[in-house]
Amino acid sequence: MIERDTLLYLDGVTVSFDGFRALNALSLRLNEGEMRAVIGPNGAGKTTMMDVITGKTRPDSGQVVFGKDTDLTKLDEPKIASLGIGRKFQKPTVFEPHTVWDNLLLALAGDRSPRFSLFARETAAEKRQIESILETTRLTDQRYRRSADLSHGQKQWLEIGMLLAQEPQLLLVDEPVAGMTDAETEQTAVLLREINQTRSVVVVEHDMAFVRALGVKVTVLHEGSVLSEGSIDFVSDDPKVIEVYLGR
Amino acid sequence: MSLDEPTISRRGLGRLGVAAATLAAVGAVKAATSPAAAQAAGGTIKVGILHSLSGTMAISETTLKDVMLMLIEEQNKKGGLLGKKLEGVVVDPASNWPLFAEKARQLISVDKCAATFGCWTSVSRKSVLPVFEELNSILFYPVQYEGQECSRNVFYTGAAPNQQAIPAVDYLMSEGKVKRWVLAGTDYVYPRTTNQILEAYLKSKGVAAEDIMINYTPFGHSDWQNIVASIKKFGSAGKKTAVVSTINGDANVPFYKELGNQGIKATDIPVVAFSVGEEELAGIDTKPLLGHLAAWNYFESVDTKENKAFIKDWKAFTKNPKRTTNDPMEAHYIGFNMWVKGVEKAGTTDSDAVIDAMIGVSVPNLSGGYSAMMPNHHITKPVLIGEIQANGQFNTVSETPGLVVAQEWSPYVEDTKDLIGDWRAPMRCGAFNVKTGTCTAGKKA
Amino acid sequence: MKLDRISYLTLGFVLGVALVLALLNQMTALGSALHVPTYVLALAGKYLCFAMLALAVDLVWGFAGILSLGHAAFFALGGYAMGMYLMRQIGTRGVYGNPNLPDFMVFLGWKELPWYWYGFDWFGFAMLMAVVVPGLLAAVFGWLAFRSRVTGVYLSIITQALTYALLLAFFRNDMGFGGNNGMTDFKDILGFNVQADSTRSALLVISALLLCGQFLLARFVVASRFGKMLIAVRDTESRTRFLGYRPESYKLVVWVLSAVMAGIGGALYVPQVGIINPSEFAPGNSIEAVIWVAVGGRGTLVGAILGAILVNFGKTWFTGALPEVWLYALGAMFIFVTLFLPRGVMGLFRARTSKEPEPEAPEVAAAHEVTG
Amino acid sequence: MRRIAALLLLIILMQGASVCRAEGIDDAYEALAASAGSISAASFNSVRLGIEQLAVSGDPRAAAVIGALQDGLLYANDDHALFIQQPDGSYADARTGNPAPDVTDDDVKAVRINNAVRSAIEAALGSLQLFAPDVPTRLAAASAVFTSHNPAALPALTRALAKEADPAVKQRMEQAKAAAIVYDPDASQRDRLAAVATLRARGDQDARSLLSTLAGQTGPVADAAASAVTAIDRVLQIWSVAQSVYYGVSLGSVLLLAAAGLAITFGVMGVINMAHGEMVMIGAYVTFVVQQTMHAYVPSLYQISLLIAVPMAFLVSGAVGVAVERSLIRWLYGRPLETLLATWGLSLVLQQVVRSLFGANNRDVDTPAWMSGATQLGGLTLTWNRMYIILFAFLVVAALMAALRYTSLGLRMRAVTQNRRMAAAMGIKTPWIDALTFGLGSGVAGIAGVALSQIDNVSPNLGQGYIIDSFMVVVFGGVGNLWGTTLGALTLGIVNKFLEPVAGAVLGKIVVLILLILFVQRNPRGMFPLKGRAVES
Repeated sequence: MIERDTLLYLDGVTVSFDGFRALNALSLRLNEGEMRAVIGPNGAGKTTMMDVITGKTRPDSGQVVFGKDTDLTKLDEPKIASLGIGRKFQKPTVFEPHTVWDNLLLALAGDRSPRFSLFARETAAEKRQIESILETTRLTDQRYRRSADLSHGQKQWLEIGMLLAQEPQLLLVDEPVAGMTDAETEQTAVLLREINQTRSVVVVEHDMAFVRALGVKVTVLHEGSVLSEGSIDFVSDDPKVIEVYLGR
Repeated sequence: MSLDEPTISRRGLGRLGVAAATLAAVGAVKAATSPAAAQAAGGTIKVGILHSLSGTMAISETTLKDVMLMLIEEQNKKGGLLGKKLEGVVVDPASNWPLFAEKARQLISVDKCAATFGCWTSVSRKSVLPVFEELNSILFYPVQYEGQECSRNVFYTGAAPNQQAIPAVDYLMSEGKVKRWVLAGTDYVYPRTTNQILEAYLKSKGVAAEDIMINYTPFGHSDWQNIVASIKKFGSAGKKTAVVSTINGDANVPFYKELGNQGIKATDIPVVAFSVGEEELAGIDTKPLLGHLAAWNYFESVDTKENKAFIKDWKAFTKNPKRTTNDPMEAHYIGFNMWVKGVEKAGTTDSDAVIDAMIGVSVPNLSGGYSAMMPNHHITKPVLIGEIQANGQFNTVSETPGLVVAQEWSPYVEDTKDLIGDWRAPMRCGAFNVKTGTCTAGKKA
Repeated sequence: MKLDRISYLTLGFVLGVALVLALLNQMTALGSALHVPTYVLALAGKYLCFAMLALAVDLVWGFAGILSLGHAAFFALGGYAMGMYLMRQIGTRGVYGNPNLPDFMVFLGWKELPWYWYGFDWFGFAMLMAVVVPGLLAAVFGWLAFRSRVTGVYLSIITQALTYALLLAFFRNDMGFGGNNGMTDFKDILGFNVQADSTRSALLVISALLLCGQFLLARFVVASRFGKMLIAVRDTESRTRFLGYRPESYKLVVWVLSAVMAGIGGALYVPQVGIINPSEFAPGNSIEAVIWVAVGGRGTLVGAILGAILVNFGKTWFTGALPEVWLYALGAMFIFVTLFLPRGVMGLFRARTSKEPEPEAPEVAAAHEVTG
Repeated sequence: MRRIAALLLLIILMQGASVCRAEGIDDAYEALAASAGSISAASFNSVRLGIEQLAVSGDPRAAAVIGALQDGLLYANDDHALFIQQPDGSYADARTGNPAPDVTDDDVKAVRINNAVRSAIEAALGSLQLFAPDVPTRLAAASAVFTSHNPAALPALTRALAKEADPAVKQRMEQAKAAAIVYDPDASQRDRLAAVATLRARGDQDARSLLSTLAGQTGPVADAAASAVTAIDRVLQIWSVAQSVYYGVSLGSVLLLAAAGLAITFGVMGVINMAHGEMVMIGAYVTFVVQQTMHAYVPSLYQISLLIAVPMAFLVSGAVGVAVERSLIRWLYGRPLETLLATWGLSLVLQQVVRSLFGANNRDVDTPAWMSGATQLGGLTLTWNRMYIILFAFLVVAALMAALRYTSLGLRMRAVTQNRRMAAAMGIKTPWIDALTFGLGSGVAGIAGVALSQIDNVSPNLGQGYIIDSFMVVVFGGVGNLWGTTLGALTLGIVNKFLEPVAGAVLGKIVVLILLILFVQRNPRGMFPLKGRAVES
């Protein structure tokens, strides 16, 4: 493994809702270009962790450093998104009334101001970019369909496509294969590995087969902090992990 | 959207459609706006009735619509007017002031009504006024109001401030020995003007400024606790205190309930109201209000032959023995009879002829005398002051010895003290300045 | 910008009807069968102004998901700006002949013109105010509300509070806007007699032109990438943030635009109905405007115009033809439309297109997830 | 005249009173009789003097005659003979009480009274009733004499005081005596100073009113009065803060009642029910109908008709609510803004239905005796109707909370609103629960209508006046939180009542609205937002 720069660093992040500690002094380090799988039982704090990184939830204490010295806890969602952190939600969230094409168009990196968007016209470069993402996400044939009419798996891919269109440095992907067929799951793993060629990725997933298929370093969360970290084989042999997953 | 991309032929088609739609719309608008299709007064004379039947003012105005229908029915039983039947055209302006103007225009220009009886609030009258002047039609306005207006096209059958407020204050000063005054009103133009006039009047009678408290509340004010308490406090300065209330309609019930509950009795601090009549009292438990006063030109309890007949007809017409009568109803009664006489005198329903014929017309009112239409388009009225009884009626305790002539322009307002209205030839002016000898407004040849 | 056939039809209809009515009124003799009475002109003009308000409401509700229960406030503010200009034009022709003060101020004993009336003698300034004042109010209100992410019913309720507060404020005679009576008895606009048929005809045609202009503008906004973003904001506001958008600034832009459109509608409304007073601020009016849009079809600009005209035409007709029971008819119409025509009248004409709102608007989803 | 003379003789013989006094009685009756039918200022004045004379004359019929006059039952014929109309419509001679069967309505004219006369009557009856056997009458009599502060009543007061045993009545009589002495120019300065002290000790607005007249004059009594007025004012000032709180709580409880039902339909179910106000209005009309029915069929229960109206209003409004939910709302779940429009239409229809059924006018719902009037607590004036409404509001909210928390229906309601699908899976009939929840909210609104009928118009527009305020309260308090609604209502009420004296009623309300807008912008989910992931998604 080549030593690379740290891209994302969570340091002692704590979040509590009405006394319940969703994150408990969580610390986590992600390197540039790395793909990381995060697993953990329900309520382990996986989604909250993503919320903290993307600015949706402010931590009670702790730091989230992106890149060299950007403290994400001081920024709001759009700002963080424009720094190059993209997020895919657990439940696929696309703009349902819009066509696949329009969804991608809106996600394309570029000026986000109302003034620009009022007068913006589709450029040839944008068209090319969208075409290429369509191809990557295998949605070329669906480009003029309303995204509401897509299948569940297609929606997941569209959302990943939208992530790609944002050209982020870091992708946060929450349960990308939930509800997918086996074939789709496999394709998704391929897709993610493809994406990882150029970007860092954090995948939150339940599906162990899928995590195994990704073949990356795994972080196990439990009760808001890191329980174990290492390769999939390492963590699945860790007695602490077994205890958490199988009960005492 | 791509499916609908227009082509030349489609555009042409569209235009054709537009033309057709336009014609259809014109037809529809025309048809819809003339529900009775206005067959130019074949055998009938139409009378517009412009009173809100829904919305906040329905509570007061619905009755006036009913009384107009009754008057029209009775006139028809007597053989109609000029040999023709009268037909009431009822519309609902829905307590919406722009809608009043729209409906007025409809009554005049679509339904071709010879005269219109309607409006309650000042703002509704102000809204329709330009319409009546523009289309030269006639409006009979039956409610007591702030004055400061004298239109050629309006006949004001309600009281001007001097036909209601001043005699009431006089009564309290002489009979009630009142030295301290609370002028409480809803924040709109009638209370503002009336209070302005009263304030000037009271000061002219030697009442000190600190003995006058003026309070305004919004429409429909329902929580009177601290205002009533402050009235009570104001009244505990050792001088006999009275409240002059120009509180409007809906707000009165909670006001009087609070008065009753805080134990302000008429013998302590009497309240004299200018907007509370039998109709309003019907919605209140009047037992705690015994002795509070109202000043009007008519009470249901007036003991005359005409009034008894009117009440009997009214109860028969509405098929409801509990329906009350009130002052604005009498105003319509007078106004309608005056209009009938005016039309008979003119021999036509033509506005100009009727407007000229109306002045000087005199008809019996319900309190045992005659009311006459004066050149300023206001009528002469007696002023009655009544105390509220436990049964929801008023007991007359004072009556002006003669009829009072309306002062349309207030002598207590700087800009209007020199104005008079006189619509007789040759002056024909609604606001003639007697000092400068000029007609400042409302001139019409 | 490409327009579909129904848009062409609408534009043609609005302009065509206005022109035909105006021409028929002007060119034909009074007794002629083709003559259009002034009454119809005034009505048509009023409908068109309401259509502008409906268009404004639809822009924010149909496309940005902001259910405004206070849009009539912007309409009324525009109307007041015009009303103030018209009051100043009366000059010495008022009842009191006072050259400096409007009648109602003389009446209530004001001695001099308050500062905020300065400038309203000039038509240009007044018209500027008719768009600036509603726009500014919308900007301040919207900036506060959208920035702190007030959404859904909460936003609706505070827009209602806004118009209610304005209603109460304008009722106050001390404000110097004529209190409950408002402003009326107008004489001239730009030197033309407001009551003359020719002026009315002109006002009608101008209203039609402006309505078409507003329609095209709204159309342009909606069809742009901005408009697509608005729809995205409407349905999944939080998602747009993770794409790096600031939905609050999108909402603010469309909100201010919408307020300005409503203000223009109000400014044209006043000379045609001849009165402006605080009841225009009544919360019921704003709700009614929303209902026009719902009847026509939320999220379709054509539907907004159609709904405003249909409902108001119905109201005119019912209040004349069925004065005693018209509220039943009106109320039943609202219930019927929401129950059976969730996409409004436009839903009858159109198959599903991409511009339609989702029936499952998520606005108060939060309120469901709640305990007692 | 002969008969009167004969009567007079009789009275003289029976009473053994002096001729001079008998002449006084005669004059008094003549003054009353001569004024019958007239409403001139002179005749009212003569009636007033007649009453005052009669009151001190010692005539045993005085109380009966004056009482009849008060009730408007005293008549006189053209011969100036006085008659009292009996409950059956016949007449009795006023001075003897004997029936006068030959007198008919056409023979007599009523002796008219006005406020001045009424004051005189109250004062006269007061001094006559100081010796009444029952305590409340004596207390009322003493209060009446206090109000009239007529030195003429002093001898009677002194006699009554000597006999009085009840301490409360005694105190009131002392105060009445003080009031009379203070105004008696013949009293000694020492007595008058003592009287000022007594009044100062009473310390309420009435005492202040009496004293402040004196304060304007000169002399030691006036000085004492002036300092007493200052002292009373200082105390009243402090009380006025408490009074404002009371007003605020009272307004708040009205808002709370109006909003409580909405906290269920809107807060818990998420239905933007614009017809909520009409449910309140229906409750008020039910009260009216119940009261009328009681009046017509069971007059004995008339005083408690409000108590009967409460469950009736709940049932009627609740039934309307269930019907509305089943026929209208249930098609619109998940489309909250559409429900707004449909229920707005519904509110128009309901208003018009009531207008058609009951007419556009206000209906008169009487306030039962036990809810009328006010009581004094120190310097506080507590009006009974408001007190009951405050109490009632809290009872309603408490019952509502208990119903939601402890009944199985409440449990199901919470289950359905929290997770509809799960609840359905567990066998809960969700459509029924929806209907019942909406019915509950509407029923509570109906109950609010019973209370509002006591302080506001019972008219088709009743509901319109409360709908906006209700939504404000629910949003301010935090949707879905009854505690929040309660505190929200009370806060708005109190803030309003403290602003009102400073800014005026209109401006005060505007300020409250603006504060509310700013508050919601700072705290977009109200005072008590529900935290957690569920709300944010």
